Amino acid sequence: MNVAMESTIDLLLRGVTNVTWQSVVMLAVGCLLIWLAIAKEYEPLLLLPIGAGCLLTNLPLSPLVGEDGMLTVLRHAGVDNELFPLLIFIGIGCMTDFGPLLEMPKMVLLGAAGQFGIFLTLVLAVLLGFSHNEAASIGIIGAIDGPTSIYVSRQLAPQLLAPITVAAYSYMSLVPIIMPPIMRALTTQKERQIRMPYSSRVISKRTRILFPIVVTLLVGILVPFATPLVGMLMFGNLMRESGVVERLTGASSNEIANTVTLFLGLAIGSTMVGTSFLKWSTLMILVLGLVAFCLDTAAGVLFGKLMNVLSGGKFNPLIGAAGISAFPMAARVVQKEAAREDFENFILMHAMGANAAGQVASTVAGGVLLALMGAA
Amino acid sequence: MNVAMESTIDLLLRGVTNVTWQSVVMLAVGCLLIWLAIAKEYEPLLLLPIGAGCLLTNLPLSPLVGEDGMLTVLRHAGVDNELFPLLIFIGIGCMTDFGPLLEMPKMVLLGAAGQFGIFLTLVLAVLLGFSHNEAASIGIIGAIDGPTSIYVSRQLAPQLLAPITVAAYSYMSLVPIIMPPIMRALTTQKERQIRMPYSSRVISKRTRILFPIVVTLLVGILVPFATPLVGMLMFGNLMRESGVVERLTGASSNEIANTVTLFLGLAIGSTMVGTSFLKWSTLMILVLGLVAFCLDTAAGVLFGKLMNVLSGGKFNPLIGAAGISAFPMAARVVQKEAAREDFENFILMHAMGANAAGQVASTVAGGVLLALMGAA
Amino acid sequence: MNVAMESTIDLLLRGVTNVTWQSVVMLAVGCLLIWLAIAKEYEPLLLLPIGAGCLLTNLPLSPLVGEDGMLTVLRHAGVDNELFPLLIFIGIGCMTDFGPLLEMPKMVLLGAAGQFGIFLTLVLAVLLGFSHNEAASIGIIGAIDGPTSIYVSRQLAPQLLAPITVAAYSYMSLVPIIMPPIMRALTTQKERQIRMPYSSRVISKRTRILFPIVVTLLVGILVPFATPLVGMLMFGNLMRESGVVERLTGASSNEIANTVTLFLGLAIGSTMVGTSFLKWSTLMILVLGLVAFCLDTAAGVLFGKLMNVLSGGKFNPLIGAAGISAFPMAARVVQKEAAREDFENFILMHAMGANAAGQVASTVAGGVLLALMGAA
Amino acid sequence: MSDLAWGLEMTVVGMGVVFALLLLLMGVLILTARLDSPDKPAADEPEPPQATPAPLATTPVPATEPAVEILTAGLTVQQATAVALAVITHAEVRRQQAAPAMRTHAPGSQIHTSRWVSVGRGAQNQSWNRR
Amino acid sequence: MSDLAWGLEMTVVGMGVVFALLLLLMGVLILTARLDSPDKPAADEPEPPQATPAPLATTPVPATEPAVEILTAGLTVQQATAVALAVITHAEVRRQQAAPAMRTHAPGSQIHTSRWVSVGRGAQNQSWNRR
Amino acid sequence: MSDLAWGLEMTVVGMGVVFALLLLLMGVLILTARLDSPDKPAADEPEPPQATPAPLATTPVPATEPAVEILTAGLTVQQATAVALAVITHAEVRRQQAAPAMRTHAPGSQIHTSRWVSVGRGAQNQSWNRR
Ligand code: NA
Ligand code: NA
Ligand code: NA
Repeated sequence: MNVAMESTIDLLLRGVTNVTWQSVVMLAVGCLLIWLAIAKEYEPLLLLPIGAGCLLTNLPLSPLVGEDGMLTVLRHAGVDNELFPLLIFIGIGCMTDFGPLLEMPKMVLLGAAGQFGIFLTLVLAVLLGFSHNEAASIGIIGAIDGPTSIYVSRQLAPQLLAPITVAAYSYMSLVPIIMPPIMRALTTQKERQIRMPYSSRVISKRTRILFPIVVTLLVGILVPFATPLVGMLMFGNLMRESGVVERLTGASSNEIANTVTLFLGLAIGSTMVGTSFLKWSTLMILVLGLVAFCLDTAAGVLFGKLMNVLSGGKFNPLIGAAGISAFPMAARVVQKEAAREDFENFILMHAMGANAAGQVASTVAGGVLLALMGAA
Repeated sequence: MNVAMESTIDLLLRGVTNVTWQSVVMLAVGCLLIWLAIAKEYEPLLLLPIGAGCLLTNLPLSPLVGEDGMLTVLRHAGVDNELFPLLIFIGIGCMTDFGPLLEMPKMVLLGAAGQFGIFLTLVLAVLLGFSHNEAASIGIIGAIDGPTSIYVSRQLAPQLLAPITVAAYSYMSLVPIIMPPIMRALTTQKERQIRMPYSSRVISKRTRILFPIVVTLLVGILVPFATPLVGMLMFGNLMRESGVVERLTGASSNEIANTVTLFLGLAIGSTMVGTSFLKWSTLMILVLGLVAFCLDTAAGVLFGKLMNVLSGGKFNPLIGAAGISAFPMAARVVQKEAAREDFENFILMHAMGANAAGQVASTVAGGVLLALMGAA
Repeated sequence: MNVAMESTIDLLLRGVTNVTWQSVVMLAVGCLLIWLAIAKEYEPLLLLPIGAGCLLTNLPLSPLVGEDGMLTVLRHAGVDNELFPLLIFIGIGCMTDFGPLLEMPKMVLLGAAGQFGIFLTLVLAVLLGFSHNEAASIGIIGAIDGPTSIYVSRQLAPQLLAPITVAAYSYMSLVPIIMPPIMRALTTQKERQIRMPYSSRVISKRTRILFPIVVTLLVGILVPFATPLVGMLMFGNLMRESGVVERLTGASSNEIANTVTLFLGLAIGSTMVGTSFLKWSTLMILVLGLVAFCLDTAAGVLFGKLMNVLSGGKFNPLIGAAGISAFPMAARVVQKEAAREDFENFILMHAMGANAAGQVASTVAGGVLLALMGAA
Repeated sequence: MSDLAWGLEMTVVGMGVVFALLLLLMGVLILTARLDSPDKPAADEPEPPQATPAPLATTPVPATEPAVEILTAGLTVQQATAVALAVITHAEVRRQQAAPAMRTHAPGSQIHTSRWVSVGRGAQNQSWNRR
Repeated sequence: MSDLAWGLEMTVVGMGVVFALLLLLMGVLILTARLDSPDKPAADEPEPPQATPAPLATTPVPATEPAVEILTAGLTVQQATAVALAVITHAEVRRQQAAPAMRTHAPGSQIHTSRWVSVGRGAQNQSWNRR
Repeated sequence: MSDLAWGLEMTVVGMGVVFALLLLLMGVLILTARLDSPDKPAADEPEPPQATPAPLATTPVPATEPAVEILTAGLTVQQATAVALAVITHAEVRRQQAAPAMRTHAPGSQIHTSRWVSVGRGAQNQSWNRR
């Protein structure tokens, strides 16, 4: 018809004409993440929103990622200032019972061993040509802890936030698949059958309350960069153990955690823009993340074997694998493997202690990494 | 006494001396909205906060709408960037069952027919002297969908946001009062008595999950302006149907929806400032909104009659009226009217399908309107 | 080793080297607040987050209070614009039953009498050398109402926000300890034994709904500065009494109140920076706050005695002490004291009326104070 | 002494204003009470709304009332409590399901709502798998 | 009359686009229905997930089904309801406890979850006071 | 090879610091354990607080304990569960009602709270319709 009409049609078709190959691939990636979340149940609470965010971001001319777009608003509100991962840490603190760790303090060391993968992956990444900051960010996937990965990589290499987050959460959900073969390869049947006595000790309420405060002070003074991560985790745990702020504990572990998880997922998804995500480096990050995970598990098991030798054969090295922080899935996998060899072997509580230690150690390692990178 | 004293008294009385006739009228309007919300139960979840926001805004010298005032903060946080209506759409998606629509795909067309009123009202508004953008904003009341109205009018004519929102929500709540006379006037008794077979079909979970994804991709690519509205509605529905993110579905349809509804109402109320609300145009908008609503209903019923003719008398035209998006009230009114003629006539499921289609069609129409206005 | 290594070690130890005596003292103060919250249960819902915020802020080089630090973000989001205390007021309104006050309107006067302490403390503070604005802020502790104190002191003397908030919440929790001795000292046994008839009157729903609207209009027009405080308190109460927005009432008094309480506590704690908190003035504020509290109680009881004289000995002067706003603890203490003298004396309902009046009067007094300071 | 003078002035003016305002409020309340009581004794409020499921506290009590006695015959108080609680909780769950946000009033509201809407919405909000 | 022309053009184009889009959607839906029904009659969905504890509404019904009859023998319908509700609510509570945010799927999910994880996590999330 | 050197340095320093910190933490934990166990065997914690109603899981068990046997005589395990659940849920509801935000501790808290406050507040938070 007239010119206005034609331009109208142009405008109506502007969506179609703005489809690029990158956007098509990213739409497929978004659908893949959604499929993983729903069909495979890989961390659906985060991968489903991330996948949806990815879809909505890569639709042509999406107003959601414009200047005042909703996803941009969410990103500014909680990702750029690291508010969301820290709020989630409060919730995790509210839901974590450090009792098994308090009963068996030596389990703390297993948590440290579970962070080896971070640094070994860092070495690999830097050899593959990533910059130092990028290498450190990739290494943090080895913490096997979503919020820590987001927090650290946001500061060191924000351009890699999307692939790192996706890798971190995907691998966290692969714990039951990836860990067992490594655990079996590195241990003998006899080692896996080692039974461990479980002398339960009543942990007083006072100790339970002192624990988060002491950890915060200790870590906060020695590694200031870890203050936010450790502080929020321990603040949540303090509220939990105090027993006097049930309303706040409930809000932190339910309303706030759920809302923030939803917003965080969408915001992370919105960083998966085709032109910056579809790079060779993304694939390498995914591979390196997997390597980091395997190295973590292996380092944990090997450290377990060391403890077995030191204790004169009384320590089941499988427990070492629980030192990574994927809490409490890692501990469960350890118990499953132990029960596979000897149905009556119950090492869950030991594994839980190591697992809780891994949670703390991950935040400490994240802080140390930030400190070291600040130095370099 | 002294000068300070006098100025003190002046200042204490400054509230009284700053009462204007506009503020008095607006206080009355606020009270009216509160009365409608409480005594008449017209959408109280939104009209009560809007009324309260209107009251608090029009009190003399109200600090709540000052630069850092709470209502201003809320408006910036969620209305100016359209965050709040989109969050509400996630919640609506979580609560909407598109099953009846998936069983009877042809009901989709009734949803389209229910949007005629938007454009006919637009014509009326432009003839009455409103600018093109304003006319389109007024027309969107015909979508009979609160969040869509807020979203669209915020972009096209923010100065009319208050009256349009009030009109949209008021008329949504008047569905059971306004629709029946129109439905009866346009149909014969025989038509209203038409029974429709309801051959229920099991919709697989896969289809239910694919539906929101397909709609998002389809609409998002063809009408980028509709991406936020459709995307959030369908994201909510995807979470619902996935069945793996109950925590997020719960948070979206409860905590987030409730909090956002409260804040949105207060913020909308704060835009009802006397000097800009008390204009001839506001009254015209209220009237035109009512016209839009009636035109929608009529168009729906007439389209239903067309489908009846095309199907050889097997389609109950009342169902056409459910094509507007006031979900699920419109479907309920349709069933009520049908049952009035023939107590055993159960067309609720068909009406629900049309109603769900109306919900989708409203967001599509909103996006098309934005696209066309971007073009013009 | 090399230079990088040394600087690395320097950086790792930078936390330790940045510990100052102020930070150590503040860490102790934080622990003290946490201890008060947990062991003594002094308003734990606020003092625990405040204490944790204080700890996390005063850890050396804490990134949480840096430019984009989480605590800074929270402070900007809700303290600097007074959003958080106002949201809490909505929740308090949702949970307050003004029924006893509506049954006995003359109790309103006791609420007024309970605000004397504000102004007497103001006089003391100004004599001790505080500036006018600071004196007024310190006086507001006498409102014995946390959110009011935060709201007013944020506007008049933001530099004193931390000590004032800590004082306000600490003393609110000390109601059962501080009030009884004063009450006993100022009344005779005979006075405390006065029984009061309680002729309950059915308050219609209409009156209950009109009450918040009328109070908002009345106070809002006469004292614009009180509009936010009174408006939000009464908006919450309107939602409660309307009975049609249960979802919003629930969200306001649960999800929103809990989340905001948590964030508010952390943000307030983050203002307790050693260098500005550890001053002579802080100690004076704590003492003056205590004085304000005592003066409030005394003024209330004395006014109660006046009413007793005026009523010819039929008014139990203990009820006067309930006119402060610490709701509903003050009313409970009054009943306890009365029952101590005469086990069957039930004056709880009268005390509740006075207590609810104290709540309203506190917000009014806060607004009047702001108005007067604006004038001076 | 200017500070003291200022302080006392503030006290007088401030408390004066506070008392004046609250006196005014008292007047309004008394007026409201007068206007309200005579023409509407209590008809306005046949059964006051209960925002919270507070009456649970009293559920054991009905077990001793004759009307309910029939139902609870053969049950201990604990059993009766369980049954009553179950029924009330069930109603609460239903009413919350039936209340889509943003859509008119909370439909399960025991005063105002038609059962029809309540059940219709509740049903609509779940999957149609009965068929 | 340019305004009228513009308005009518908007109407035609707008409704045209809306109808076109929804027709397309209808086509896709019909296609999906075709593709979906034959190869997967209903096997994909042995028991559809229920996001809300809606089936509570029907709990009295099982009391009349033979399989449950054994369990409920000697109970009134009310008692059976109470018991059923208690068990369901209990399951709901357990599953919610068992679901730490940010950690994989809601573990109590009746379709997908192993009982093992559910109980393990639930236990982990409370204090170890049994010992 | 400078990259490799940097990487290895990072690994050594990083893991060294992590291990050092956690060793320190272990030391503190062991110290705490020593200090805590002897002087306070368990008196500090007569009945540990339970943030969640987790013990529900074990409610059928008490039915076999003698003390509770009396109460549950004549009830099936399911009935006993229902009753126990009802009572616990009821207590939970009461304690939550009784806890106005911003006002001191959650008053229904089973350890610390006086019954008086709990009921008083609960009652205060609902309408006075008894009269
Ligand atoms: Na880890
Ligand atoms: Na519509
Ligand atoms: Na007060």
